Amino acid sequence: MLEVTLDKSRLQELLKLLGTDRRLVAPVVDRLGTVFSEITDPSLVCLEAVNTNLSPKEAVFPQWETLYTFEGDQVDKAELQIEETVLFGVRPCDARAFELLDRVFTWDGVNDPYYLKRRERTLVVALACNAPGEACFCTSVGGSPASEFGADVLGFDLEDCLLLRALTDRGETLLNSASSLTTAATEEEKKAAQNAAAKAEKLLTPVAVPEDLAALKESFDAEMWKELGLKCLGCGVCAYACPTCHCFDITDETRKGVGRRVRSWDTCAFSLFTLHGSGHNPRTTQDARYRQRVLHKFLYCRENFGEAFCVGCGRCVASCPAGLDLRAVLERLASTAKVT
Amino acid sequence: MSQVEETLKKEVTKLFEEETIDLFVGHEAAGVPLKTSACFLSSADEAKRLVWNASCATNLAAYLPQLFKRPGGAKGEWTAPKVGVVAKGCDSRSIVGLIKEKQIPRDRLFVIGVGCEGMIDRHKVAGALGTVGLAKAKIDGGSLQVIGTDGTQKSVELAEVLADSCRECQHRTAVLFDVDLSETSVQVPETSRYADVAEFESKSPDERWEFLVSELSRCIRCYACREACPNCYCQECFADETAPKWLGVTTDLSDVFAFHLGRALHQAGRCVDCGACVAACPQGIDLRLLNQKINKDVEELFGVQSSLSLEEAEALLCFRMEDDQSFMTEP
Amino acid sequence: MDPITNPYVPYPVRIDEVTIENDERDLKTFKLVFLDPEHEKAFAYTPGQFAELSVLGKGECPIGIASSPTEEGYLLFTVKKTGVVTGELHSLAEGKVIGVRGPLGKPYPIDRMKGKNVVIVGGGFAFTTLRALTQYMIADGNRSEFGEITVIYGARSPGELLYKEELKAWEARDDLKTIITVDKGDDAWKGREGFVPTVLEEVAPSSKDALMAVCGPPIMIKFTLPVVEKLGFAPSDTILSLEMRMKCGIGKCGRCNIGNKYVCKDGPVFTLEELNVLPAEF
Amino acid sequence: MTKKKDEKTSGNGWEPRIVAFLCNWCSYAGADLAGVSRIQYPPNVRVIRVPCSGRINPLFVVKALQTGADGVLVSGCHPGDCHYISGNLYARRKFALLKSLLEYVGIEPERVQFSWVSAAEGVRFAEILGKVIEAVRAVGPASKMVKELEEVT
Repeated sequence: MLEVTLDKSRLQELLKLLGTDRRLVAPVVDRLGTVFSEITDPSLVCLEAVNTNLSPKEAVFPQWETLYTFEGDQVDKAELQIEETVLFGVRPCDARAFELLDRVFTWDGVNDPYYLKRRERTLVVALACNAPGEACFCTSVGGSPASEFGADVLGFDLEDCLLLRALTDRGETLLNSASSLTTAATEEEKKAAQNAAAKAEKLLTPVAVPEDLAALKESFDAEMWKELGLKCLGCGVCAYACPTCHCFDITDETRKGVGRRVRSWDTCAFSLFTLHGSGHNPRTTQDARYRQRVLHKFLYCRENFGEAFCVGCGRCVASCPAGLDLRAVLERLASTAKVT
Repeated sequence: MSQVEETLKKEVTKLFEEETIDLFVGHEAAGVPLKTSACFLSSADEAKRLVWNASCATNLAAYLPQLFKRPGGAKGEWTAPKVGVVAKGCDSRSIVGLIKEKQIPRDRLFVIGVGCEGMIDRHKVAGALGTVGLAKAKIDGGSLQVIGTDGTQKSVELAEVLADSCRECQHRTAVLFDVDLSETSVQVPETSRYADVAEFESKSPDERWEFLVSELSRCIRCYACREACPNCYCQECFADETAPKWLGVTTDLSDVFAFHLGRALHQAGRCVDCGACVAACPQGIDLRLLNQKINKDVEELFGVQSSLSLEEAEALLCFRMEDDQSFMTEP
Repeated sequence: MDPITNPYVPYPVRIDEVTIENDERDLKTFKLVFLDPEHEKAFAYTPGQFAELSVLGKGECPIGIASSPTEEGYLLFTVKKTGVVTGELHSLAEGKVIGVRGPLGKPYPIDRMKGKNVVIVGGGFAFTTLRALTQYMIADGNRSEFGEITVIYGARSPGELLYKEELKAWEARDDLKTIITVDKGDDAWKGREGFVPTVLEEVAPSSKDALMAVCGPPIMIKFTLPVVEKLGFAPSDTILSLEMRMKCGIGKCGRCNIGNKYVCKDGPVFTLEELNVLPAEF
Repeated sequence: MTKKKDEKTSGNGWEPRIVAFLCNWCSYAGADLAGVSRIQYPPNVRVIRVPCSGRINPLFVVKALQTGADGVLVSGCHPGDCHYISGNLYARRKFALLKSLLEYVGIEPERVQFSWVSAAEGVRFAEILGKVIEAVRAVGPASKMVKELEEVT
């Protein structure tokens, strides 16, 4: 496992190098905090960003993309063009989300060419957290401030320098290509990285996540959904900010026989999501729709993929306009589950 | 405001005990600082959950129509509940609008009016904190003490982080109520309620366009603005219609403009500038620039503000023979 | 974009024949022919599966395949006019090219049916994939693989029955028991009258060594299932096909998710046993 | 969505495309009269007949701009002459707000115009339309609000 140290004074050079022949995407300061943005000026990259306003899933699963264009009844013959990208400064929770998304987009051997091509062309340089964000609970859902899942390189911010650890072959190649800027990490630095991660972990407030899947299944008929459904406004903020939500819509856009078929983010919270052409809707009320989002993540995904589709980034908590708090919902589910 | 909170709790307790209401809609604390959540109380002993402070920005009127809809599975006779609600000036105006548009029944509603000195815009607090999250917050007189997730402490002027709608608000007490808890001390600011719009109007057309492009290119089409808005109760929004299909569902800028222009136009003569759309927007888009512009035009051209009374007709539901038509093209 | 490697790209097919199925003229059967023999080869399907019919510029809609793979050289889809895409399909004439994406989903458990008696109960326009199944079982060379086959099919009125000519041919066969019923007949109707569940109870096919496949409108299903139970068919031997809003058809987009199942990839064919443990969200 | 202007303006081939929403009872009849009276008016207009100017949904105008109209003309009966008594008077309020809002967001005011034309005013119709076309010609092809789709190869 290649571990190197980069003096922070050389960060700009590293970013420039990473961005050569590739699109560089990293957090920058925004009026609401921080956001992932395509970088043209490396000096704007912000290492302190904990939870960016939206997750970086856009890099592999954009808000919308053209599946193909067409003219009349002919589909465009062109091959999919995806730019090589390096995502820098991704927090471990968000990187872990990529690993979860991989499972959906390759599920049952059916590969999603759009997602996979983006994923294949995206290098992920993660940055371990030294302090938690506003509503973080990664350790309660199987993650940690220094989780290695889903990233090619994991960095540790050690005040004056960055320790960079290669996690994949691609990551190692990347670090080797920057070897003129780095030195081999010392034992002391490795230890400091470990300590920083351990310290960050202690700062997190644990959330009780329901473990008993059978009990969780029972909760389908729980009264609490009614109250939560009343509060839920039915917008898409939680799903769109979520690094693991991946539901989408496919629509056609056309003019004079020329057009495109696009896919775009969608969410089970929208009242029309499951509406049939006949007018029948299996989820007519908001409580059913809110429950679907929670149970899909914490029950159905666990049954299908062995893991909850939540990385504990807390974005849904921080950005919900209705003040719904997933952590509190989980705690309530966990306590009901214990009772039953 | 804690005095008001106490009075509110007592009042709600009384309403339940006297069986004036079956359900009360108020604000309760949410999981993160400076955020509250709508709560739905059904008994007097739940009144203790209620809070009243500068983070009760939610326009509760948005939650009311659903409460008066016959539930899907209800059999036989069904009577709408008697619902109590706490209302700031803006909430009460939205309630007036919803009553006029027959979305909620006045006779099943008990409105507790409260005075409001403005609500905190969490986006502004987030901006003031910069790269760190908000761990704790405390209002201390005219200032807000915040502690970041990395431990940094900051003090910001409360006025600096108030929502733009609140800065320019001139209806700080309820316009419709059954009980009014507002204090006489509630001050109306001296600024014009259209100062922000007037400033924007003074820019060149290209500057305005470029600014709106930069704002609206932040839109992710999550529809939080729509869902948080009391006026957006359409069963099927024009943005979701497929026949005709008005616009695409992506963040293509043309479609984003069409959506927000369409939404603003649907609010014409109805928007009460409560700021719910701005507060709900996860991207902090200044949607008020569009809505408040229409409010300004409505007042200037037709001499009315939206939903101030049950009696006055809404601006687009009436006309005068002598309405302005100077904008029309003549040969 | 190659439809063989990209699951979102439809195979181009030509509409060879359009048949108006019912008096209300809102049900049409489209006979589709692949433009490229490679595509036809790649589209290997089994009765019960569905496909996304694609009209570029309008969108896609999931429709059960009404033909059986034993009918070579074409695909059949019976489409009800309900929305934007189906409305457009109904306006298309023979010769037009549309797209087909699939085959999608799990088929009827043909292997389990082999050597068994099979009871098919269908109602209204939901008969499409049951037609495919029946056609498959009675095809030359296949018939001997199955035991007794009973088909009970009903519609609101004689004019609403699908595949009218074919039903007559089935009734004439002696290796197939075909019972056709309508809720209410007209002057010309000489056949049976009565609701499907009632007729099923009268016919009372034995559940011994038998599987039952049921497909119909929700109200029919509701009243049929108790009869099915009374006849002694175990939930694991009762097979249904679900309808659900879908987009991708390949288990990604999340729209047809019910419990831990995705109707598009785990269904649309389920046993009653499987459905019984799913949340009632369909 | 900002279209490259030179594409459409280069060469002298560009002609403004105008969508005109005309009410059935007055303005459409006025346009018809202009036609049968052989009053010349430019061919750049695509007329969409609506029952009344009150039928105009502001989204019609937005949609026209999205789909590539360089200009939009909406025309109805003069106040007091509406076949439905007051449809145009309700509409007038909507039009005032729509016109103001589009201008406010930065769209050239020349692009969206409103007028009253009666069934007897063929000449007036031709004059107004000519004026609209010239105004749109002066500001050039529409770029803001136009939705662009990819080229198909």
